[in-house]
Amino acid sequence: MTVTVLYFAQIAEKIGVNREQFELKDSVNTADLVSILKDKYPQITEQKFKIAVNQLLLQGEKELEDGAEIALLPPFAGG
Amino acid sequence: MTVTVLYFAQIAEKIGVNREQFELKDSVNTADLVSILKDKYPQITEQKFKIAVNQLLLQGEKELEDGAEIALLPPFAGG
Amino acid sequence: MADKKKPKNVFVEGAITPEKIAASIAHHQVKTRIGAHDIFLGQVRADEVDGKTVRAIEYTAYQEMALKTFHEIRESAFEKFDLTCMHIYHSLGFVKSGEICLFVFTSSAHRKDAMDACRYLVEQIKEKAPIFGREVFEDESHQWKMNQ
Amino acid sequence: MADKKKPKNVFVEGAITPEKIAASIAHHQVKTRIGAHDIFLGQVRADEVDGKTVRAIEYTAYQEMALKTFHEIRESAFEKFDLTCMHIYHSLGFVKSGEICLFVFTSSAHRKDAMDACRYLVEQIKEKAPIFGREVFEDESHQWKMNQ
Repeated sequence: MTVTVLYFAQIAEKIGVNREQFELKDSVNTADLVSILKDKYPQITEQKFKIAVNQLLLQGEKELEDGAEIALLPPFAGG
Repeated sequence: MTVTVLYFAQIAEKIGVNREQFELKDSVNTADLVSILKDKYPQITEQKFKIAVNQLLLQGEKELEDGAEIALLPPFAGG
Repeated sequence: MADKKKPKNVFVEGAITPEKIAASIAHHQVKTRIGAHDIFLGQVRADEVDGKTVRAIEYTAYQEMALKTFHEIRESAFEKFDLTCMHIYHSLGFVKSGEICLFVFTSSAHRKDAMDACRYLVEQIKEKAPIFGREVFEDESHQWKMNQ
Repeated sequence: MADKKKPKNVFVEGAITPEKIAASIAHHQVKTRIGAHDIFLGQVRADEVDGKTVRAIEYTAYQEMALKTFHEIRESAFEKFDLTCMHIYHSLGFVKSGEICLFVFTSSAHRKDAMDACRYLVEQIKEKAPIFGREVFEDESHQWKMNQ
Protein backbone atom coordinates (compact mmCIF):
# COMPACT_ATOMS: atom_id res chain seq x y z
CA MET A 1 0.00 0.00 0.00
CA THR A 2 0.95 3.64 -0.45
CA VAL A 3 0.72 6.19 2.34
CA THR A 4 1.55 9.89 2.42
CA VAL A 5 3.52 11.30 5.34
CA LEU A 6 3.38 15.02 6.18
CA TYR A 7 6.00 16.81 8.32
CA PHE A 8 5.43 20.11 10.06
CA ALA A 9 7.35 22.91 11.76
CA GLN A 10 10.61 21.85 13.48
CA ILE A 11 10.33 18.32 12.07
CA ALA A 12 10.10 19.59 8.49
CA GLU A 13 12.93 21.98 9.31
CA LYS A 14 15.18 19.22 10.70
CA ILE A 15 14.72 16.78 7.83
CA GLY A 16 14.23 19.27 5.00
CA VAL A 17 11.07 17.55 3.73
CA ASN A 18 7.39 18.56 4.03
CA ARG A 19 5.72 15.58 2.46
CA GLU A 20 6.63 12.22 0.96
CA GLN A 21 5.10 8.90 -0.04
CA PHE A 22 6.00 5.46 1.28
CA GLU A 23 5.31 2.01 -0.18
CA LEU A 24 4.58 -0.23 2.78
CA LYS A 25 3.70 -3.86 3.38
CA ASP A 26 0.00 -4.28 4.16
CA SER A 27 0.62 -5.34 7.77
CA VAL A 28 2.43 -2.13 8.77
CA ASN A 29 0.82 -0.10 11.55
CA THR A 30 1.56 3.40 12.85
CA ALA A 31 4.18 2.21 15.37
CA ASP A 32 6.04 0.38 12.59
CA LEU A 33 5.90 3.50 10.42
CA VAL A 34 7.36 5.63 13.21
CA SER A 35 10.28 3.16 13.48
CA ILE A 36 10.84 3.40 9.75
CA LEU A 37 10.79 7.19 9.92
CA LYS A 38 13.20 7.34 12.87
CA ASP A 39 15.59 5.01 11.03
CA LYS A 40 15.43 7.19 7.95
CA TYR A 41 15.66 10.47 9.89
CA PRO A 42 17.72 9.93 13.07
CA GLN A 43 17.57 13.71 13.68
CA ILE A 44 13.92 13.37 14.83
CA THR A 45 14.62 10.65 17.41
CA GLU A 46 14.61 13.14 20.28
CA GLN A 47 11.75 15.23 18.89
CA LYS A 48 8.42 15.15 20.68
CA PHE A 49 5.47 14.74 18.30
CA LYS A 50 1.91 13.48 17.99
CA ILE A 51 0.57 11.54 15.04
CA ALA A 52 -2.57 12.19 13.04
CA VAL A 53 -4.02 9.60 10.66
CA ASN A 54 -6.35 11.03 8.04
CA GLN A 55 -6.47 14.26 10.05
CA LEU A 56 -7.53 12.61 13.28
CA LEU A 57 -5.21 12.65 16.26
CA LEU A 58 -4.07 9.13 17.03
CA GLN A 59 -4.52 7.54 20.47
CA GLY A 60 -2.28 4.49 20.78
CA GLU A 61 -1.60 2.51 17.59
CA LYS A 62 -3.59 1.95 14.45
CA GLU A 63 -3.48 -0.26 11.35
CA LEU A 64 -2.74 1.73 8.21
CA GLU A 65 -4.79 1.58 5.04
CA ASP A 66 -3.84 2.26 1.46
CA GLY A 67 -3.99 5.99 0.73
CA ALA A 68 -3.73 7.02 4.39
CA GLU A 69 -2.39 10.49 5.22
CA ILE A 70 -0.12 10.40 8.27
CA ALA A 71 1.10 13.63 9.87
CA LEU A 72 3.93 14.12 12.38
CA LEU A 73 2.87 17.04 14.57
CA PRO A 74 5.30 18.76 16.92
CA PRO A 75 3.87 20.59 19.97
CA PHE A 76 1.05 22.97 19.13
CA ALA A 77 1.50 26.71 19.47
CA GLY A 78 -1.82 28.21 18.43
CA GLY A 79 -3.17 31.34 20.08
CA MET B 1 -27.39 69.00 62.23
CA THR B 2 -28.06 69.24 58.51
CA VAL B 3 -27.89 66.24 56.18
CA THR B 4 -28.50 65.95 52.46
CA VAL B 5 -30.59 63.06 51.13
CA LEU B 6 -30.30 61.94 47.51
CA TYR B 7 -32.95 59.86 45.72
CA PHE B 8 -32.33 57.85 42.58
CA ALA B 9 -34.18 56.06 39.80
CA GLN B 10 -37.62 54.65 40.75
CA ILE B 11 -37.44 56.30 44.20
CA ALA B 12 -36.89 59.75 42.69
CA GLU B 13 -39.62 58.95 40.19
CA LYS B 14 -42.12 57.91 42.90
CA ILE B 15 -41.60 60.92 45.15
CA GLY B 16 -40.77 63.53 42.50
CA VAL B 17 -37.63 64.70 44.31
CA ASN B 18 -33.92 64.08 43.59
CA ARG B 19 -32.33 65.75 46.54
CA GLU B 20 -33.31 67.57 49.71
CA GLN B 21 -31.91 68.69 53.05
CA PHE B 22 -33.10 67.72 56.51
CA GLU B 23 -32.52 69.41 59.86
CA LEU B 24 -32.14 66.57 62.37
CA LYS B 25 -31.51 66.21 66.09
CA ASP B 26 -27.91 65.21 66.81
CA SER B 27 -28.84 61.73 68.08
CA VAL B 28 -30.51 60.61 64.84
CA ASN B 29 -28.98 57.59 63.12
CA THR B 30 -29.63 56.06 59.68
CA ALA B 31 -32.49 53.84 60.89
CA ASP B 32 -34.24 56.87 62.38
CA LEU B 33 -33.76 58.77 59.13
CA VAL B 34 -35.29 55.93 57.11
CA SER B 35 -38.37 56.04 59.40
CA ILE B 36 -38.63 59.80 58.87
CA LEU B 37 -38.39 59.31 55.10
CA LYS B 38 -41.00 56.53 55.02
CA ASP B 39 -43.37 58.71 57.05
CA LYS B 40 -42.86 61.59 54.67
CA TYR B 41 -43.04 59.41 51.52
CA PRO B 42 -45.35 56.42 52.16
CA GLN B 43 -45.03 55.52 48.45
CA ILE B 44 -41.48 54.18 49.10
CA THR B 45 -42.52 51.86 51.94
CA GLU B 46 -42.57 48.81 49.67
CA GLN B 47 -39.52 49.85 47.67
CA LYS B 48 -36.32 47.86 48.10
CA PHE B 49 -33.25 50.05 48.53
CA LYS B 50 -29.78 50.23 50.00
CA ILE B 51 -28.34 53.21 51.79
CA ALA B 52 -25.03 54.93 51.22
CA VAL B 53 -23.56 57.39 53.70
CA ASN B 54 -20.97 59.74 52.25
CA GLN B 55 -20.79 57.49 49.19
CA LEU B 56 -20.08 54.33 51.13
CA LEU B 57 -22.59 51.52 51.15
CA LEU B 58 -23.99 51.10 54.63
CA GLN B 59 -23.90 47.77 56.49
CA GLY B 60 -26.33 47.85 59.41
CA GLU B 61 -26.88 51.24 61.09
CA LYS B 62 -24.69 54.27 61.57
CA GLU B 63 -24.71 57.52 63.53
CA LEU B 64 -25.11 60.54 61.28
CA GLU B 65 -22.85 63.56 61.33
CA ASP B 66 -23.51 67.11 60.32
CA GLY B 67 -23.10 67.55 56.58
CA ALA B 68 -23.56 63.85 55.80
CA GLU B 69 -24.74 62.86 52.33
CA ILE B 70 -27.22 59.97 52.48
CA ALA B 71 -28.36 58.23 49.30
CA LEU B 72 -31.33 55.89 48.82
CA LEU B 73 -30.26 53.42 46.14
CA PRO B 74 -32.76 51.10 44.42
CA PRO B 75 -31.43 47.84 42.94
CA PHE B 76 -28.42 48.31 40.69
CA ALA B 77 -28.67 47.72 36.96
CA GLY B 78 -25.19 48.40 35.61
CA GLY B 79 -23.80 46.42 32.72
CA MET C 1 3.86 48.76 33.76
CA ALA C 2 0.43 48.74 35.40
CA ASP C 3 -1.33 52.10 35.04
CA LYS C 4 -2.79 51.62 38.50
CA LYS C 5 -2.85 55.17 39.74
CA LYS C 6 -4.21 57.18 36.81
CA PRO C 7 -7.74 58.44 37.52
CA LYS C 8 -10.11 56.83 35.06
CA ASN C 9 -12.95 58.24 33.06
CA VAL C 10 -15.51 55.44 33.28
CA PHE C 11 -18.72 57.06 32.05
CA VAL C 12 -19.50 57.60 28.39
CA GLU C 13 -22.53 59.53 27.15
CA GLY C 14 -24.70 57.16 25.11
CA ALA C 15 -23.64 53.88 23.50
CA ILE C 16 -20.05 52.63 23.37
CA THR C 17 -19.09 52.33 19.70
CA PRO C 18 -17.15 49.52 18.03
CA GLU C 19 -14.72 52.22 16.85
CA LYS C 20 -13.95 53.16 20.47
CA ILE C 21 -13.27 49.50 21.23
CA ALA C 22 -11.00 49.19 18.17
CA ALA C 23 -9.08 52.32 19.18
CA SER C 24 -8.60 50.92 22.66
CA ILE C 25 -7.28 47.61 21.28
CA ALA C 26 -4.94 49.41 18.85
CA HIS C 27 -3.60 51.53 21.71
CA HIS C 28 -2.28 48.34 23.38
CA GLN C 29 -0.16 47.16 20.47
CA VAL C 30 2.86 49.09 21.75
CA LYS C 31 2.63 47.13 25.03
CA THR C 32 4.58 44.09 23.91
CA ARG C 33 4.60 42.36 27.31
CA ILE C 34 0.89 41.67 26.82
CA GLY C 35 0.05 38.19 25.54
CA ALA C 36 -3.69 38.06 26.21
CA HIS C 37 -6.61 40.47 26.27
CA ASP C 38 -10.10 39.71 27.49
CA ILE C 39 -12.97 42.00 26.57
CA PHE C 40 -16.48 41.84 27.97
CA LEU C 41 -19.23 43.80 26.27
CA GLY C 42 -22.71 44.28 27.68
CA GLN C 43 -25.30 44.85 24.97
CA VAL C 44 -28.87 46.08 25.50
CA ARG C 45 -31.34 43.29 24.76
CA ALA C 46 -34.72 43.88 23.10
CA ASP C 47 -36.43 41.90 25.87
CA GLU C 48 -40.13 41.28 25.59
CA VAL C 49 -42.29 41.92 28.67
CA ASP C 50 -46.07 41.42 28.46
CA GLY C 51 -45.96 41.74 24.68
CA LYS C 52 -43.94 44.97 24.68
CA THR C 53 -40.34 45.17 23.48
CA VAL C 54 -37.50 47.13 25.11
CA ARG C 55 -36.22 49.68 22.60
CA ALA C 56 -33.59 51.31 24.86
CA ILE C 57 -32.25 51.58 28.39
CA GLU C 58 -31.69 54.99 29.93
CA TYR C 59 -28.80 54.72 32.39
CA THR C 60 -28.33 57.03 35.34
CA ALA C 61 -25.87 56.75 38.21
CA TYR C 62 -24.89 58.14 41.55
CA GLN C 63 -21.80 59.33 39.78
CA GLU C 64 -19.43 60.36 42.57
CA MET C 65 -20.09 57.12 44.44
CA ALA C 66 -19.88 55.07 41.25
CA LEU C 67 -16.48 56.52 40.37
CA LYS C 68 -15.21 55.69 43.86
CA THR C 69 -16.66 52.17 43.51
CA PHE C 70 -15.00 51.67 40.13
CA HIS C 71 -11.73 52.88 41.59
CA GLU C 72 -11.95 50.36 44.46
CA ILE C 73 -12.88 47.55 42.10
CA ARG C 74 -9.92 48.42 39.87
CA GLU C 75 -7.49 48.51 42.80
CA SER C 76 -8.73 45.17 44.12
CA ALA C 77 -8.38 43.58 40.67
CA PHE C 78 -4.80 44.85 40.36
CA GLU C 79 -4.09 43.23 43.73
CA LYS C 80 -5.70 39.91 42.88
CA PHE C 81 -4.46 39.44 39.31
CA ASP C 82 -1.25 40.00 37.40
CA LEU C 83 -2.46 42.61 34.93
CA THR C 84 -0.72 44.98 32.57
CA CYS C 85 -3.79 47.10 31.85
CA MET C 86 -7.43 47.41 32.80
CA HIS C 87 -10.12 49.65 31.33
CA ILE C 88 -13.79 50.02 32.20
CA TYR C 89 -16.36 52.12 30.37
CA HIS C 90 -20.06 52.35 31.14
CA SER C 91 -22.77 54.29 29.32
CA LEU C 92 -24.98 56.99 30.78
CA GLY C 93 -28.15 58.19 29.07
CA PHE C 94 -29.93 56.33 26.30
CA VAL C 95 -28.52 53.13 24.80
CA LYS C 96 -30.71 51.49 22.18
CA SER C 97 -31.25 47.74 21.99
CA GLY C 98 -28.35 46.19 20.09
CA GLU C 99 -25.95 48.87 21.30
CA ILE C 100 -23.17 48.43 23.84
CA CYS C 101 -23.43 49.84 27.38
CA LEU C 102 -20.47 48.21 29.16
CA PHE C 103 -16.90 47.65 27.98
CA VAL C 104 -14.45 45.87 30.31
CA PHE C 105 -10.95 45.31 28.95
CA THR C 106 -8.18 43.42 30.77
CA SER C 107 -4.66 42.67 29.52
CA SER C 108 -1.98 40.40 30.91
CA ALA C 109 1.09 38.45 29.88
CA HIS C 110 -0.97 35.25 30.11
CA ARG C 111 -4.56 34.34 29.40
CA LYS C 112 -5.61 33.11 32.83
CA ASP C 113 -5.11 36.43 34.60
CA ALA C 114 -6.77 38.40 31.80
CA MET C 115 -9.83 36.11 31.80
CA ASP C 116 -10.15 35.75 35.58
CA ALA C 117 -9.82 39.50 36.07
CA CYS C 118 -12.37 40.34 33.37
CA ARG C 119 -14.95 38.07 34.94
CA TYR C 120 -14.22 39.42 38.41
CA LEU C 121 -14.64 43.00 37.21
CA VAL C 122 -17.95 42.32 35.45
CA GLU C 123 -19.40 40.61 38.55
CA GLN C 124 -18.16 43.37 40.84
CA ILE C 125 -19.54 46.13 38.61
CA LYS C 126 -22.96 44.48 38.38
CA GLU C 127 -23.08 43.99 42.15
CA LYS C 128 -21.52 47.17 43.49
CA ALA C 129 -21.76 50.09 41.09
CA PRO C 130 -24.72 52.40 41.84
CA ILE C 131 -26.00 52.52 38.26
CA PHE C 132 -29.69 52.42 37.37
CA GLY C 133 -31.43 51.43 34.17
CA ARG C 134 -34.83 52.53 32.91
CA GLU C 135 -36.00 50.05 30.28
CA VAL C 136 -38.05 51.99 27.76
CA PHE C 137 -40.57 50.10 25.62
CA GLU C 138 -41.65 50.98 22.13
CA ASP C 139 -44.84 52.65 23.45
CA GLU C 140 -42.67 54.85 25.75
CA SER C 141 -43.85 53.08 28.91
CA HIS C 142 -40.99 51.81 31.06
CA GLN C 143 -39.83 49.54 33.86
CA TRP C 144 -36.74 49.61 36.05
CA LYS C 145 -34.02 47.07 35.37
CA MET C 146 -32.61 44.98 38.25
CA ASN C 147 -29.40 42.98 38.14
CA GLN C 148 -29.65 39.41 39.37
CA MET D 1 -30.59 31.82 15.88
CA ALA D 2 -27.28 30.02 16.30
CA ASP D 3 -25.30 30.01 13.06
CA LYS D 4 -24.11 26.52 13.88
CA LYS D 5 -23.93 25.03 10.45
CA LYS D 6 -22.24 27.67 8.32
CA PRO D 7 -18.71 26.65 7.37
CA LYS D 8 -16.27 29.07 8.96
CA ASN D 9 -13.21 30.76 7.60
CA VAL D 10 -10.86 30.59 10.57
CA PHE D 11 -7.48 31.48 9.10
CA VAL D 12 -6.41 35.03 8.35
CA GLU D 13 -3.18 35.94 6.56
CA GLY D 14 -1.04 38.00 8.92
CA ALA D 15 -2.20 39.94 11.97
CA ILE D 16 -5.85 40.39 12.95
CA THR D 17 -6.57 44.12 12.92
CA PRO D 18 -8.56 46.14 15.46
CA GLU D 19 -10.72 47.24 12.51
CA LYS D 20 -11.69 43.63 11.79
CA ILE D 21 -12.66 43.20 15.45
CA ALA D 22 -14.73 46.42 15.36
CA ALA D 23 -16.50 45.30 12.18
CA SER D 24 -17.32 41.97 13.81
CA ILE D 25 -18.74 43.69 16.91
CA ALA D 26 -20.79 46.12 14.78
CA HIS D 27 -22.18 43.20 12.79
CA HIS D 28 -23.83 41.88 15.99
CA GLN D 29 -25.81 44.99 16.82
CA VAL D 30 -28.78 43.76 14.79
CA LYS D 31 -28.92 40.65 16.99
CA THR D 32 -30.97 42.12 19.80
CA ARG D 33 -31.33 38.90 21.76
CA ILE D 34 -27.65 39.18 22.66
CA GLY D 35 -26.94 40.64 26.10
CA ALA D 36 -23.26 39.75 26.52
CA HIS D 37 -20.21 39.32 24.34
CA ASP D 38 -16.87 37.93 25.42
CA ILE D 39 -13.80 38.48 23.27
CA PHE D 40 -10.41 36.88 23.78
CA LEU D 41 -7.42 38.25 21.89
CA GLY D 42 -4.05 36.57 21.75
CA GLN D 43 -1.23 39.08 21.19
CA VAL D 44 2.36 38.22 20.25
CA ARG D 45 4.68 39.03 23.14
CA ALA D 46 8.19 40.43 22.66
CA ASP D 47 9.58 37.72 24.96
CA GLU D 48 13.24 37.83 25.84
CA VAL D 49 15.23 34.58 25.57
CA ASP D 50 18.97 34.58 26.33
CA GLY D 51 19.12 38.34 25.73
CA LYS D 52 17.32 38.18 22.37
CA THR D 53 13.84 39.60 21.82
CA VAL D 54 11.06 38.00 19.80
CA ARG D 55 10.11 40.38 16.99
CA ALA D 56 7.43 38.17 15.34
CA ILE D 57 5.89 34.72 15.24
CA GLU D 58 5.44 32.94 11.92
CA TYR D 59 2.38 30.71 12.17
CA THR D 60 1.87 27.62 10.06
CA ALA D 61 -0.79 24.94 10.35
CA TYR D 62 -1.88 21.53 9.15
CA GLN D 63 -4.76 23.44 7.66
CA GLU D 64 -7.24 20.71 6.65
CA MET D 65 -6.93 19.06 10.04
CA ALA D 66 -7.05 22.41 11.86
CA LEU D 67 -10.29 23.40 10.11
CA LYS D 68 -11.83 20.06 11.10
CA THR D 69 -10.61 20.59 14.67
CA PHE D 70 -12.06 24.10 14.80
CA HIS D 71 -15.34 22.76 13.48
CA GLU D 72 -15.49 20.10 16.21
CA ILE D 73 -14.57 22.60 18.91
CA ARG D 74 -17.32 24.94 17.67
CA GLU D 75 -19.93 22.17 17.63
CA SER D 76 -19.01 21.05 21.13
CA ALA D 77 -19.22 24.63 22.42
CA PHE D 78 -22.69 25.07 20.89
CA GLU D 79 -23.73 21.88 22.71
CA LYS D 80 -22.27 22.90 26.06
CA PHE D 81 -23.30 26.56 26.17
CA ASP D 82 -26.34 28.62 25.24
CA LEU D 83 -24.79 30.80 22.53
CA THR D 84 -26.22 33.08 19.89
CA CYS D 85 -22.97 33.43 17.94
CA MET D 86 -19.40 32.23 17.95
CA HIS D 87 -16.48 33.35 15.81
CA ILE D 88 -12.86 32.20 15.76
CA TYR D 89 -10.04 33.71 13.72
CA HIS D 90 -6.37 32.68 13.81
CA SER D 91 -3.45 34.15 11.93
CA LEU D 92 -1.16 32.36 9.52
CA GLY D 93 2.19 33.77 8.41
CA PHE D 94 4.02 36.56 10.19
CA VAL D 95 2.51 38.39 13.15
CA LYS D 96 4.77 41.00 14.74
CA SER D 97 5.06 41.44 18.50
CA GLY D 98 2.20 43.63 19.71
CA GLU D 99 -0.08 42.38 16.95
CA ILE D 100 -3.05 40.05 17.39
CA CYS D 101 -2.93 36.41 16.26
CA LEU D 102 -6.11 34.94 17.81
CA PHE D 103 -9.62 36.39 18.02
CA VAL D 104 -12.33 34.38 19.79
CA PHE D 105 -15.76 36.00 20.02
CA THR D 106 -18.78 34.51 21.84
CA SER D 107 -22.23 36.05 22.24
CA SER D 108 -25.14 35.00 24.41
CA ALA D 109 -28.26 36.38 26.06
CA HIS D 110 -26.43 36.27 29.40
CA ARG D 111 -22.85 36.81 30.51
CA LYS D 112 -22.12 33.44 32.06
CA ASP D 113 -22.53 31.44 28.84
CA ALA D 114 -20.56 33.97 26.79
CA MET D 115 -17.68 33.96 29.28
CA ASP D 116 -17.62 30.21 29.95
CA ALA D 117 -17.74 29.45 26.23
CA CYS D 118 -14.97 31.89 25.37
CA ARG D 119 -12.64 30.35 27.93
CA TYR D 120 -13.52 26.84 26.79
CA LEU D 121 -12.79 27.73 23.17
CA VAL D 122 -9.42 29.30 23.95
CA GLU D 123 -8.31 26.27 25.99
CA GLN D 124 -9.51 23.84 23.32
CA ILE D 125 -7.80 25.76 20.52
CA LYS D 126 -4.50 25.90 22.39
CA GLU D 127 -4.66 22.19 23.17
CA LYS D 128 -6.08 20.70 19.98
CA ALA D 129 -5.50 22.85 16.90
CA PRO D 130 -2.44 21.74 14.88
CA ILE D 131 -0.93 25.20 14.59
CA PHE D 132 2.79 25.86 14.89
CA GLY D 133 4.69 29.01 15.76
CA ARG D 134 8.21 29.99 14.81
CA GLU D 135 9.39 32.73 17.17
CA VAL D 136 11.72 34.96 15.19
CA PHE D 137 14.25 37.07 17.09
CA GLU D 138 15.62 40.43 16.06
CA ASP D 139 18.82 38.79 14.72
CA GLU D 140 16.66 36.46 12.53
CA SER D 141 17.50 33.38 14.62
CA HIS D 142 14.43 31.51 15.83
CA GLN D 143 12.95 28.97 18.21
CA TRP D 144 9.71 26.99 18.08
CA LYS D 145 6.88 28.04 20.38
CA MET D 146 5.13 25.40 22.56
CA ASN D 147 1.81 25.87 24.32
CA GLN D 148 1.73 24.95 27.99
